[in-house]
Amino acid sequence: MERITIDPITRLEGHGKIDIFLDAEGNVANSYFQIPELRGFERFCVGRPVEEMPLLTNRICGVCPEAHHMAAAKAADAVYHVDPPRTAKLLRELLYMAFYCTDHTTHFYALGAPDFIVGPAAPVAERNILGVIHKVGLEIGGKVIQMRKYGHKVVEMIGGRKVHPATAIPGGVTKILSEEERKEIEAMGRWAVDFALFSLQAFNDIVLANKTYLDLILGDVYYHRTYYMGLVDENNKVNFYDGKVRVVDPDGKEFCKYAPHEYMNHIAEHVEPWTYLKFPYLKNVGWKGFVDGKDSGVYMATPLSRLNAADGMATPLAQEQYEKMYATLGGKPVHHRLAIHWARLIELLYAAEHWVELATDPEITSPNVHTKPTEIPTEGVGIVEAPRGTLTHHYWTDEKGLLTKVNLIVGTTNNYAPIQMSTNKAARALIKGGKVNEGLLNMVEMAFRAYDPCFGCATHSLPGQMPLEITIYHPNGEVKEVLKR
Amino acid sequence: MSASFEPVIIGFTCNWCSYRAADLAGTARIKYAPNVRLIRLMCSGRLDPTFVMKALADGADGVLITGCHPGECHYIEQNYKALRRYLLLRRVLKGMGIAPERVKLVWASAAEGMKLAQEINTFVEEIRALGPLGWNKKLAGREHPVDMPLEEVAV
Amino acid sequence: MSAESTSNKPRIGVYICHCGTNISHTVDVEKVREWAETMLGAEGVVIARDYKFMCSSLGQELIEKDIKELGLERVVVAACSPHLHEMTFRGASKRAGLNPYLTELASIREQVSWVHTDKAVATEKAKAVVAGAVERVVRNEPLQEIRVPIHPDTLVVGGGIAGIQAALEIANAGFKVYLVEREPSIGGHMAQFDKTFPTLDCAACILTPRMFEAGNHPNIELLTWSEVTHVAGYVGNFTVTIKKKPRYVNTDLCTGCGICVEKCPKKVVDDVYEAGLGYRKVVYTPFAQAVPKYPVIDAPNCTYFQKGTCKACEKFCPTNAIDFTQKEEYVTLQVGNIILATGYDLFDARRVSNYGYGRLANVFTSIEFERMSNAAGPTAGNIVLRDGKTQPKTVGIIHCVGSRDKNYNNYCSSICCMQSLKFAHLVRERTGATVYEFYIDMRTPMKAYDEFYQRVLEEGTLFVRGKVAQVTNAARNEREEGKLIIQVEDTLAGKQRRIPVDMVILSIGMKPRRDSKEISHLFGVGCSSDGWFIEKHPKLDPVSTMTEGVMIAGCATGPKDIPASVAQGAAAAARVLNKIMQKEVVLEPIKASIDQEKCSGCRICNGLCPFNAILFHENRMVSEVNPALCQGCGTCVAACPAGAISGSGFSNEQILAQIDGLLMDLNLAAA
Amino acid sequence: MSKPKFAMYWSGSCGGCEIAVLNIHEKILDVDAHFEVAFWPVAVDAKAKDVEALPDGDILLTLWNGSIRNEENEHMAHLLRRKSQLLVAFGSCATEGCIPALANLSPLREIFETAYHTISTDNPQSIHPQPRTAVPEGELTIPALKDRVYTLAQVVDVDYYMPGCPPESHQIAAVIDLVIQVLEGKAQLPPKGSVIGTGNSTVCDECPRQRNVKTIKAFHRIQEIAPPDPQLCLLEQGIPCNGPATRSGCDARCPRAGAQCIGCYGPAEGVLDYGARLMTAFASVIDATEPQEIERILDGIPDPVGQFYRFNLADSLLKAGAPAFKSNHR
Repeated sequence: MERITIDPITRLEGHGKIDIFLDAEGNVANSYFQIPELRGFERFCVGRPVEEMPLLTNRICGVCPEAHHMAAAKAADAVYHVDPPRTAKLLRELLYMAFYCTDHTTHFYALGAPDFIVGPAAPVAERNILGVIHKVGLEIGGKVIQMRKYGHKVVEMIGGRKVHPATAIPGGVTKILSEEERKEIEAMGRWAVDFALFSLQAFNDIVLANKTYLDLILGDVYYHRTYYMGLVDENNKVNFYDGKVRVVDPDGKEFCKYAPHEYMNHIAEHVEPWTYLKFPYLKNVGWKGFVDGKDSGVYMATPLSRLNAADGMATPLAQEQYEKMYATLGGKPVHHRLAIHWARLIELLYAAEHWVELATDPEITSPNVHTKPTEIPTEGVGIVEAPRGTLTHHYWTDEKGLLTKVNLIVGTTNNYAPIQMSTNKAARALIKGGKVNEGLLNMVEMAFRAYDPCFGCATHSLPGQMPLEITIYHPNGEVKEVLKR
Repeated sequence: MSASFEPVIIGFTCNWCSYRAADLAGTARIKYAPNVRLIRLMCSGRLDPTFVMKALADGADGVLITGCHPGECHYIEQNYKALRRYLLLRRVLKGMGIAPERVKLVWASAAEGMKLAQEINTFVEEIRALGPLGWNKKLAGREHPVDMPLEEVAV
Repeated sequence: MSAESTSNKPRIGVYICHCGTNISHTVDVEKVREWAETMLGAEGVVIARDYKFMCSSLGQELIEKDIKELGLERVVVAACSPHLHEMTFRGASKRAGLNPYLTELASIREQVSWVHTDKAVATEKAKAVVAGAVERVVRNEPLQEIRVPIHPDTLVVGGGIAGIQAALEIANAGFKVYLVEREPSIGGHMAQFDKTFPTLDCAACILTPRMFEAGNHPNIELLTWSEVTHVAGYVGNFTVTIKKKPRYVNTDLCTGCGICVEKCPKKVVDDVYEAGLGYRKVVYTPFAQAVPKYPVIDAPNCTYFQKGTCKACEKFCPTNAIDFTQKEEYVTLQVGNIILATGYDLFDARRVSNYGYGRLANVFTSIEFERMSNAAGPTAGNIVLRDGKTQPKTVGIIHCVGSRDKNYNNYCSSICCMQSLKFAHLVRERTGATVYEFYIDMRTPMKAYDEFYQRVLEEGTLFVRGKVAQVTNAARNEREEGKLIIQVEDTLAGKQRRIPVDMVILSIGMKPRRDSKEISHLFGVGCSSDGWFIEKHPKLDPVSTMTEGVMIAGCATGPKDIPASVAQGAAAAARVLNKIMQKEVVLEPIKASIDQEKCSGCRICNGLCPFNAILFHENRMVSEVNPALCQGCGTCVAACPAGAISGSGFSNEQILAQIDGLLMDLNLAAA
Repeated sequence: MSKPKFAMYWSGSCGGCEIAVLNIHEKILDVDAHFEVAFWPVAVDAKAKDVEALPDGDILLTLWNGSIRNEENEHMAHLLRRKSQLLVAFGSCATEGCIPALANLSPLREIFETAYHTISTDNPQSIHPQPRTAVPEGELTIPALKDRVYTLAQVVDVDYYMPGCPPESHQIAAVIDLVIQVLEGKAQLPPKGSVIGTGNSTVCDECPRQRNVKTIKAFHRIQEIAPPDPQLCLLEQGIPCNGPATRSGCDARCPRAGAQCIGCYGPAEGVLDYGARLMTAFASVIDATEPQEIERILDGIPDPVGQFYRFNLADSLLKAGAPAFKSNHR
């Protein structure tokens, strides 16, 4: 039997690898996507004081430390049975919105946009952020950098540092926001709203206006009928920081809606011996392997999933775009993976709008930023929406607040099974009779990219996108053909 | 533990009391276990936990810290600083899975040659009972170094 | 991340001493030598020798020769304890032109051959000890002694006999002395005594001339009714602040005529000098021969200060010396050396309640008896009961009250036996009463002391060996009626006895000054848990402290008799004089220093130095060590979180290297 | 003539270092202007094979972030050491192990026992990942984890160290400027083994909080007294702040924000054991002489090992240990 090793050599060096096995006819028999690292946070956090979890779990992922910081702080609040003052919650969420803006911007422009704005068939040399800048104009490059700067600026103003923020603690935060800082943050927020609108406009003009791109998005290769997960507020609108987790089935009907502490009744994780990463699935549907459909517990947790799982957006401009997307793509739920990019931009707009809302809240500069925990610490769950999926932290402590048990179900992990399925499907669709061509590479790559898989979270190894190299071996092990971009 | 095990112990002494006590033990020909190798400091207050960590990491099975009796420090009160560091150090060692009993603080005045000898003998037997630590060998052998059974936690 | 440089090691010579057979008997010296030369070659050892007596002149020449001929840069001598011969071998290196601090002594006698028996094991340990010294000496740095100029003036604290003696010795040598006394007059406890044992010459007769001499000496400035409040600086350069309490008497005008005392209408109990047995006026001099002669107004008791009226003293003073407006004033002095002769307090006999002092009228303390027997005392020398007239027929003297007793003080007060014998003699001489001495052990070690004991025995004093259980007035039979009964186990006769007496004298012991802890902090000297000051060395350096330039004399370090106190006063003075004559003092270069670049100004170290050697520069936000104040304990070095403080002579590098050496065998095995 | 080659590699790390490098924003263009980026997984598409093809020492400068957690990391470390003239341990993971090195408090077995048996894991057959797995179609392999987390310098020779979790962007920019100046002959490289991109003191040096002589009567956990007094030194408020022992260079970011320094910049120059420095400093200023009282105050530091070795365990003298508690997922 022939084997194809897809070794994502670059941008995920040593942190993920796909083996595709071909049958006698040279068609795909099976494929395996492997994650080669494990850090053991769930083990070594045991014995640490719970208030350190927002700092320790930051280091799970440097791409979205803010997500871990928040999930950990919320779990710690729950452990101490303490409800932070409103101002503390506002500050945490404000930091989180700013983070979302930088993160979604980075992903869309540096990783996603090239395929659409420059074009999937364009030469590799151009299919990158520089290519995007040439296509859309130089000033956009400056804007992208500006957006990242602003986002990190706010993270630093509220969280103390640009990367790995430090101020969220059980019961609130350690830093009070000054009026000067607030003014500055508000101004940056208003700029962010314009930037988000600009980005959506660009997407509209360049992608949606182009039939080939639209067909690509709506094509079958990137189509999976799965369950979708996302955090929603009391009105079932998308929320990143707080609320209940809502799951809809492939038909878009609400399958379940649970509060953080109930996650155990709904989520389980499957283990395979050939990878360090686990595969979460819906407990009440069950693990049926890497297949989609209503009977498979596989679900997706991405920007698109959040939109699919919600009834709309909580801010006016984002709501408009939300409606437009579903109108364009033929109603809810949308199963086309490439639509994740569009959904991401809508989330960017929501985050920017909400940023302004929070920055203009009269209570945001109140000195009342902490409630002293008084109860005996016990157990608690904290859930936020990380950009790459629902993030669950679950802690148990002794009466001194030292951790005795830790359980983490992390952003990208949620999408491990769907990614595995997408690569598998792309491979099956494109590799026929052992024939592999250059076009396949980017097509498969795009399948990955849509998820923006961040295995920094997943394995506590690395973030990034997956370019590909495919090596085809003869059964005797000789290299038959090497294809790379 | 095998009776054949001969512990190696590093002992830190204060120039004004315990080191002179060791001298006295010598002049008085008081015999004690040869397992202890002494280092002279000017005061137990000079004892840097780094020295203890270093000794244990490099293969010592135990560390004996000696100083003037409380209230009789030649530098007035520095032995109290040694006491505080010692108590914290023991907590850290315990947290790293090393039996805190492997490090011991003993007060011995310049006149207490006999007491020092007895303390040394006692400590050597205590370490013998704990068995070898052999941290350096374990690390070199890619073996995860652990000294104590873990503490159970009631949840 | 510690980059340990193994670059070209200095050339080291190792010398192993047989010490006759003291070492070679249990350590295979030749084996150690051979091992050092081969196994330690990589560490820089170029020559290893053994010799019968390294400390002999021949042994030392051996080292000097090698230093010169082999160009040795480091020397390790494996022999006895550094406390014995470190100086010797450093001297040898110095003579050969090698910085003395590049020589290490490895103690393989006190720490190996003398304390172990198995030769093989001892030899292995000796190797480890030598390896430790070799690794250490590689990191030794050449050090220079620190020289500090000495201010020629001296401060003596305490005007008792020890302090007076010290002051006179220095003054007579031609140097200025400030003598500070917290009471109105110098003289101390000795001035309260009547006779002094064993010669029975009267205390006043021998003390007052010395007081007078001190009071009128051109080189002695008396500061009585004064207390030291602050001490800064270091050996050779102390700045001392002294509080002069208001006397309300202008000493420039006062002639000491005593009219004010005479005219003062108010009397109060004098519980300092007269130990509560007598009275004094509110304006007073403690005693007739007080030095200085100027009286003091006891403001809290003075009618004028209480009611604003009276002023009798002012009216009658012929020189208008009374000055009710005086305020306390502070003077600062520059001195090079300090002698602490702060003396002792007396044990409070009330604490031993079973002896009834304060409850049973005719139980007296030794100091009360001293005053009673003193011709100038409240009873004009008559030995009488509390009623002031009745002479006792039987007197019991109890030793070791508050001393040699684990309930109070474990130590022996050393003077109680002799003072009790003295009392026995005086009682018999003046009243012919029967005297019982109740003692635990009789201690009469000094010159002519035991002879005095024999004399008192012959005089017919009765001795009962045993610790008195209690003194009571609860009579069991008519023979005990109206008496004080002393209940005691006679350990010689081996039976319980009840002895009725008219008067009981408690020979109370000495205890440290109630404020000795504060004093020890003020001057930065060591203080034992019970409160006596600690000598630099109890035998070889009994009048020095760990703080250079601060000496101690008399009972401040523990109970002493008069001869010992006087001797110590003189000894301390001699120490000071030799420092003054040197003009500058040499300090051991074992000091801490702070790297100003690395110091973050976190101030962790600031509170750690008992010698106040670490100062913090607010402007630059960094800490700095004053090398002259630093005593080299290294506590701050071990405490600095930034590793910014280094300690010369005992650096981290030296100690860590020594650990490497001591454990070399294990790691050769492990590797 | 061609530009000197630059490489940046990540092993067992979180990606924060990469983000920090991106956060130098426009400066990244200077790198592009002065270097040929030979290898930088997150940015360009060159591969390990291409690196192997280069002559030894062909890469002038390699920034390595991430610890050595598995066999593959170690392999790459040796490869890049061979190919690079200057190898820089970049970030806390590479220099001292960082927080993931707290895993050294657990034997590997326990980490598996925990990770694959958490309360939400459905694993009735106790399946654990294996280096080699036979599947119907053939055999799959994944790199084996090492017995513990190693720092870069523990497996290969390292030229410079740049601590921080992650290194602050302004420090990264400064170092890049320095290297460029060296290339232009305007500056000298620091001696081998130097720690770069930091201050030469500790965090207090850059901390604006007011400080006094320290005496600690009680330690408090941040949530017990938050928000802390904005002016006064956190340690003096009883909050166990690692600032005094932690290398400066971050501009005291966390203390400025009312959060204690957690020590991500590692030990000061020449310090052998970070934790030892910190514990001796804390203990020294405890205001008590009675053992019971001292112990009571020490109870205020509930997790001494985590407190003192949070980032530095892999590079500490003892390097590893046992956990405080048993893993108890099953």
